[in-house]
Amino acid sequence: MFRKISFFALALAAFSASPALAGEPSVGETLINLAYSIDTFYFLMSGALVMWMAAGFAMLEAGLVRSKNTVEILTKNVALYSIACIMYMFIGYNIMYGDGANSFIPGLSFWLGTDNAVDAVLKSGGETYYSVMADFFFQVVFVATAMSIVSGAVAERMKLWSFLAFAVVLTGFIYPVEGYWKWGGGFLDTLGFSDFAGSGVVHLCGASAALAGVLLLGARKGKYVNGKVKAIPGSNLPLAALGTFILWLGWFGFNGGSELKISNIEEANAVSMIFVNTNMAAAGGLVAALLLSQLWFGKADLTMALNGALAGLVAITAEPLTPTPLVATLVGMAGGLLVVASIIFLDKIKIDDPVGAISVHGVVGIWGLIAVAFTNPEVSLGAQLTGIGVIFAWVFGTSLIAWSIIKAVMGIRVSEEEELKGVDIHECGLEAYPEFNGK
Amino acid sequence: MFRKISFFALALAAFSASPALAGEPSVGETLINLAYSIDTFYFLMSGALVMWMAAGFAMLEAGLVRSKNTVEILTKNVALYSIACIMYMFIGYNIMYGDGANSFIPGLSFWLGTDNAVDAVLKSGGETYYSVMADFFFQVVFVATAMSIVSGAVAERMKLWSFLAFAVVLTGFIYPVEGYWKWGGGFLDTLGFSDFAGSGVVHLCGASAALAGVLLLGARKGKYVNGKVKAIPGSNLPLAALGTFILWLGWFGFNGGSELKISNIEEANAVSMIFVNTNMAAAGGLVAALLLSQLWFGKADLTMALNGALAGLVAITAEPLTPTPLVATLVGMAGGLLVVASIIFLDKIKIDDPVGAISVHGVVGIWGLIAVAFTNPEVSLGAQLTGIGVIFAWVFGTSLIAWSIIKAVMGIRVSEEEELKGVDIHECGLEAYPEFNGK
Amino acid sequence: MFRKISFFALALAAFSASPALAGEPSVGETLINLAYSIDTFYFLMSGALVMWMAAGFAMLEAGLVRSKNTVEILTKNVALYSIACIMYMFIGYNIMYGDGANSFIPGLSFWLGTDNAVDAVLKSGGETYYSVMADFFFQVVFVATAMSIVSGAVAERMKLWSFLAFAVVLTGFIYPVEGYWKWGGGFLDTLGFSDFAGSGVVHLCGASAALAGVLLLGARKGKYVNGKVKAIPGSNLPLAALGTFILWLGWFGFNGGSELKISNIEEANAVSMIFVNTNMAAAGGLVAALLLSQLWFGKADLTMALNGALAGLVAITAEPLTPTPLVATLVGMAGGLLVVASIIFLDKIKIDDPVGAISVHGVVGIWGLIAVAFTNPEVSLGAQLTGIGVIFAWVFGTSLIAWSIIKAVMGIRVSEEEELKGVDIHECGLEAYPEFNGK
Amino acid sequence: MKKIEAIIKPFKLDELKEALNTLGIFGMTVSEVKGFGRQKGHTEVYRGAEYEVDFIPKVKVEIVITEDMTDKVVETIITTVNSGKIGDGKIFVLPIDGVCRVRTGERDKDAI
Amino acid sequence: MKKIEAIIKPFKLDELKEALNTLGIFGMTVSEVKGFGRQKGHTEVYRGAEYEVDFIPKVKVEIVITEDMTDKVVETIITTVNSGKIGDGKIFVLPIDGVCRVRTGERDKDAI
Amino acid sequence: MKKIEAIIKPFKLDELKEALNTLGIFGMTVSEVKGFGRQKGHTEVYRGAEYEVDFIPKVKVEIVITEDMTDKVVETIITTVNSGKIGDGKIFVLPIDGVCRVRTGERDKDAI
Ligand SMILES: Nc1ncnc2c1ncn2[C@@H]1O[C@H](COP(=O)(O)OP(=O)(O)O)[C@@H](O)[C@H]1O
Ligand SMILES: Nc1ncnc2c1ncn2[C@@H]1O[C@H](COP(=O)(O)OP(=O)(O)O)[C@@H](O)[C@H]1O
Ligand SMILES: Nc1ncnc2c1ncn2[C@@H]1O[C@H](COP(=O)(O)OP(=O)(O)O)[C@@H](O)[C@H]1O
Repeated sequence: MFRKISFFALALAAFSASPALAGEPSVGETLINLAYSIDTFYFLMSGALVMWMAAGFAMLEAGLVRSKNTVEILTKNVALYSIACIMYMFIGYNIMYGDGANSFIPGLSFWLGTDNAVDAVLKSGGETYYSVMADFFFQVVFVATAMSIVSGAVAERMKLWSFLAFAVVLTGFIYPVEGYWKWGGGFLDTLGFSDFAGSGVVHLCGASAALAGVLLLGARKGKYVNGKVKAIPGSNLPLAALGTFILWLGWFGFNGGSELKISNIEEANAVSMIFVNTNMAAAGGLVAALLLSQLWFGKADLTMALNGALAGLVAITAEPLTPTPLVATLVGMAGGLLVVASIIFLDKIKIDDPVGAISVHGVVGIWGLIAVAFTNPEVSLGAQLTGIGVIFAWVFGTSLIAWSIIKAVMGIRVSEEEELKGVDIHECGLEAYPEFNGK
Repeated sequence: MFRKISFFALALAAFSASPALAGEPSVGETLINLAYSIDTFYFLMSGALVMWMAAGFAMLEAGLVRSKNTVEILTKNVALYSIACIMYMFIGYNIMYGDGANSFIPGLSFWLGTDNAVDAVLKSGGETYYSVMADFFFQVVFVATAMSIVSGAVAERMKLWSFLAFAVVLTGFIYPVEGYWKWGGGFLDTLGFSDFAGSGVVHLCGASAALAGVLLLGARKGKYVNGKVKAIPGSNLPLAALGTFILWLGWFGFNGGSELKISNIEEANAVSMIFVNTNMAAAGGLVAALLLSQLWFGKADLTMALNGALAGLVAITAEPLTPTPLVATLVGMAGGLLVVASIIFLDKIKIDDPVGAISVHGVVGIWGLIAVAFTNPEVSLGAQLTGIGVIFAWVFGTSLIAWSIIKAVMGIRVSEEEELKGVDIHECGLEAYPEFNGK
Repeated sequence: MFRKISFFALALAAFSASPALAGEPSVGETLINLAYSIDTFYFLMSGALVMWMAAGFAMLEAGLVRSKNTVEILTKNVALYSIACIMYMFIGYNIMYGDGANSFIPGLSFWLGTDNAVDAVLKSGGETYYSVMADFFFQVVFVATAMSIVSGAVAERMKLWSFLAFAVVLTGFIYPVEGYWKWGGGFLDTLGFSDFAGSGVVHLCGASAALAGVLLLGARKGKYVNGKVKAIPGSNLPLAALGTFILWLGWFGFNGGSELKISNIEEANAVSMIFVNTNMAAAGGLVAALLLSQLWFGKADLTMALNGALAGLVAITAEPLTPTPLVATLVGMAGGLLVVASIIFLDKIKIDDPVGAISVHGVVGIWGLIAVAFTNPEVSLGAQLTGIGVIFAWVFGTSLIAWSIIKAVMGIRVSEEEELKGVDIHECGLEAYPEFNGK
Repeated sequence: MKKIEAIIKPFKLDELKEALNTLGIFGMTVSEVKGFGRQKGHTEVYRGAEYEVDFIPKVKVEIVITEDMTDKVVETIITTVNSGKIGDGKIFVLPIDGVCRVRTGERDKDAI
Repeated sequence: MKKIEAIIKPFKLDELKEALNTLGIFGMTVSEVKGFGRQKGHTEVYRGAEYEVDFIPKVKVEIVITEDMTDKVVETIITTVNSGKIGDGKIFVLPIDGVCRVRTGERDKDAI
Repeated sequence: MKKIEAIIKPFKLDELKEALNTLGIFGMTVSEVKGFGRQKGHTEVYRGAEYEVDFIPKVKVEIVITEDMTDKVVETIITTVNSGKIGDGKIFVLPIDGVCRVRTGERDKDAI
């Protein structure tokens, strides 16, 4: 087919095993070409799966809020993903992975550079083993994940544009800086803090920013009425279940891709182990949370089970490689129990988190990071606690400042009447289900 | 980026083509490394697609039940998947693929072993060509699929925890044993029974267990009223359509991954043929079922069309490689016609299957297995019929016993009043759509 | 495991690096085997992602129509996909990629041929570098995409079977012919018209066919009442958002797979760049459309934002490789602004397109093709305009004829009363949400 | 003429409809309501927080009839929807000044 | 004062609303109901099993007015929603003892 | 006996329910309605086209009581749901000829 042929020139220039053609690369070079393409392809597929998690957060949150606030939460989710991509391309990626001034202060530059030159890759003998653009794609979906965590916690009462303003700050500055400290090779990495795929860098980060927002924002009207905690049931549980399945699937890319290489036997085995452990931890978390809610509340609360699965995923994210599948299941189960207790506790202290994001990603994220000290002999508890402290302090602090400024400038909470009527009509001019009688 | 560099040690130990470095593997070893990583990656991606099918079943079933029973069916779906993962890791995988006592009696051992050692793989000269963990991941999502089939058939009336108790038995014992007989190298395999990706081992298995459950459980209240079959419309058809699309997508992993290898020209062609045939069979099944329902009922029944697509997929699963795309389309079409007739027939004999699971996976699964005898010259009809008989007898028999014990111990059916009010409130304490007036 | 062993024979025949075995291929041949398998696998994964777009269109459209017309639009979507697969296998693929009579008149043959023989591939020295069946799979989902575009524009008023009749014509004839002109190596390709992944061949094609249909069909009852444009809100916005996310994900396969090769450094870098640019364009389009609707209408219209993301994707599809990520973002933003304006404009001239398909895929498709002249130095504006003209003229013209014949034979519009009651009950005998009070 | 308003349990609707048909009554208007009375709702737990499902789904059936039919209709309703269980419902009889069939403009008796 | 209850076809609501406005009537309460009468429902097939869609979606419009307006309002309703087709609907006129505007506590005439 | 129909703002329902309980009234029937009155709806834009959200969601509470309770109940409703804002709602008092409890067949006063 013509379409194919039109690529031959290109194709052959770089790779040919047929002696019939001139200027062909050596076998060694060809091997590097193949390995490079395998690792890059694996990276792109992983990134696509993580991008899919954005849909998961959107569905989960849309299912757990009331119908009158559904359109607005969807708008926040699609918009924050887009903003994250733009800000991270504009400046975030360079802050996180550029040459920093020192191990605390990252460097500053703009836009993306060029990809690896073929010669450079060949010269490196395979040390440079995947595309820079593929790496950017994989990294950018991580920052979007961190920001997605925030939207759920502040749902049903925060102004749309104030939220998006914060998204600009978190994805362009707050996240990249702490990311630099760990994955960019900064001081957190030097002191041995271990966070394989981001229980801390991504999930605890998102939860800390969310907590700061919730504290400034206050609870939804009618959530805590003269000392009693009132239930505000989610409006569409199939969406919540769908969202959880999407996140579960996407997580294989999130953790599996974080191995960063698959093109040899050890790496292929490692990625496989990560897939298995990620899956087992989620399964363990779901079962544990479901059983606990049955025993505790007398009913099998689906929303708790879903949070349990996510808790298992967050818990294993800090170290999905070293544990055996059995241990991974237990780590997930602990996460599942913890998340239920945490959700109840946060309600007790009147921290209103409609979807349980702070519990799932924050509390369980911390658990996951601590667990590493037990599942990975090379990691010290001290280093883990330091990392947790640093990430929380940085993200919570800067977020508090950012939220406060936004609050002062444009306000962060909708008016009481708008909250009563639902933010959808007020912010977006639409209803999610205009034909059905909502309460 | 630091993150990358930190992996060099690992990376180079196993693979390097640059003469500048010491202890590098030979070209032959490197080729084995690459092939191993390709096959493992292909396996992991296929497994991820099959895992996604769990979401498909959940959405399909949530869409076809009444809203008052939606939360409970979602809970069953997320929980059965998790239980399947845990039980299969605990014991199922070893029963199915461990060293059996003989071709009838499988072996017994617990947890998962270690993955292939690099040396062993290299020594095998590529005979051991993918990660054991990747294989486990691919296998575990299959048992979840079998169990997902059951949930739909017993929907709207079976107790949540009784169902989950059965899930433990099926995924930990019933399925692994018959799996051993065929894919574990047992007697069904020896006598030439052919079932490429599991029309029998997975789908007929799930349907047989479902049938046993439905017979003990009885029909939903109001389904068969003094001789007349009453329609009980599904509450959310977009979810049903979404579920079908998810299953369709996931099936590429289900059948495509079952080729087990892609790292050479023949295998790559084989996997491609499987993708095409899988897609064509689904398309054929959908069109056939849609046309039939238009001609038969005078209306284009979407739910029948969706069942038709699934029927096409189940039908081709027994042999997606040898037929031409045209033949695959016809095999799927036959499945599509068969499923409509079967659904009507089962209603006539008062077997109440809210989602048509027994027809789609059982009746059409049998058709798929028989069709192999015609599309694959090497396969005999006799062997196929034997396999069908053995699988059905084993699964139906053991399931009947398991269901009966559960019924005696904890009961399997909710009370009439609970069924009337809907199982959601009673079992889960939630409503799927609390804000909308359900009937 | 037995299952694996059973494939060894096959496996080794084609590929082995272990000297212990006889008849083994040379290193060069093995390299070709590996590259072939990588490119084929990449192709299959891309195709699977594009197949997933069919679900995206279904959800998007189901979310944007009224509940009384939801089942029918779902039926159209699942059926058109199936018909596209069958027609394209039957005749379309051969028309598009077979040996044509000349650069205008394609050849005619039926069904699919056989796949590449191993020897042929080895002889070609890697020039034949992926499976023909994988190529068919990748191509067939493209034609389904083109047809999916049509269903949205004619929603809520076109007869089901008339629509499906048109699907037969478009997927079996209209699309393959213009596809031949460009990707089949016909005159459009010769004169330098550049359309990387199908802003024109796929998207403009679908939009042109849709426009022809809408003109013959007329607007929905109550859309334009004595000069005023009335809003007809979509019934389920979470579905619309989900659909957009699905399309966004699928587009990585749509554009990324269109590079057609990934097995060397350049190609791997190219595919990575395409992933990044595709993602950035969508993000840019969404943000631009969201801001514009906020400024223009005073509300953040989610549906406009979703259309904006799709517009960004369509715009970059014509050339996702040469622009920098920054430029890709800008191309997407322009698409996002354009689509909002176009939707308003089409309403002004009373062209009723319930989901904005003509604006997203047609108007923005044209913009994308023109943009190539600016982002890719080798492409001339003249060639692009010619291509746009030819594709539009051909597809619009032939579609107008096809629609007219169908209209004469079986009619294309439901009766006024059916439209009032909703087409679901009349065409499919079902309601999408039977338990909820629809208006 | 009278208007009968009956608040009944949803799943009794079909039976009632048939019973009324046999009485020769073919017209009625039905709407979904939520009831509150002796039959109290129940408390459920959502994510650990209690909430009362205190309004019970009921169906309200409105039937306009001629005076003379009143007792027959009330009796029929009682016998068909009575299950002896709490929450069976209530019947209200309201006076009506006039009825009119839109299609024909017929009034009162002829319009029913 | 009277209360007019009109059962009409849903898509006629906007027209009726405008017609009443021109009459100087700006207050009304609307609810979705399901109707049953001469206009029978139809039988559909779902997965091969027949089911009756015998309740037809209607809209119930409640308007409280002063006695003197009654005829005018009834006339207006008839003329606007009448399509001569079966199922056009019914109008019921009910007596009202009192009306009260919550906001102001105004009673009867002033409250309408 | 009287039937009180109160059209109120949805979020006032719980308060009203409790207030009535304290009055010793435990039975009521509630339905979702859309209101139209002084409190006008608003215009929104969907995909650039304007549409009026002119029916405002309200809740209709129906309470059947004995004559003597009428004023007390009306007062209670006013005091609890009155916010002084437009759209607070209306109260209608209708005469009732008879009440019957389905479960027991009890009539009138005993049936309430
Ligand atoms: N005083 C009342 N006013 C209006 N509706 C009432 C009243 N009392 C009961 N109802 C309606 O009748 C339904 C059944 O009444 P309930 O007291 O629960 O059962 P029972 O009539 O068997 O004692 C309630 O759910 C409510 O909808
Ligand atoms: N006796 C009745 N009581 C209450 N509602 C009625 C009665 N008769 C008719 N209706 C309502 O009026 C609607 C129209 O009546 P129908 O008999 O179908 O048409 P028509 O009035 O044109 O003969 C019905 O759907 C039902 O909602
Ligand atoms: N004449 C009427 N008939 C029936 N319902 C009415 C009438 N007037 C008002 N209503 C109902 O009362 C609600 C409140 O009335 P409205 O005029 O908006 O506020 P207010 O009573 O404070 O002036 C309306 O939404 C409507 O449901």
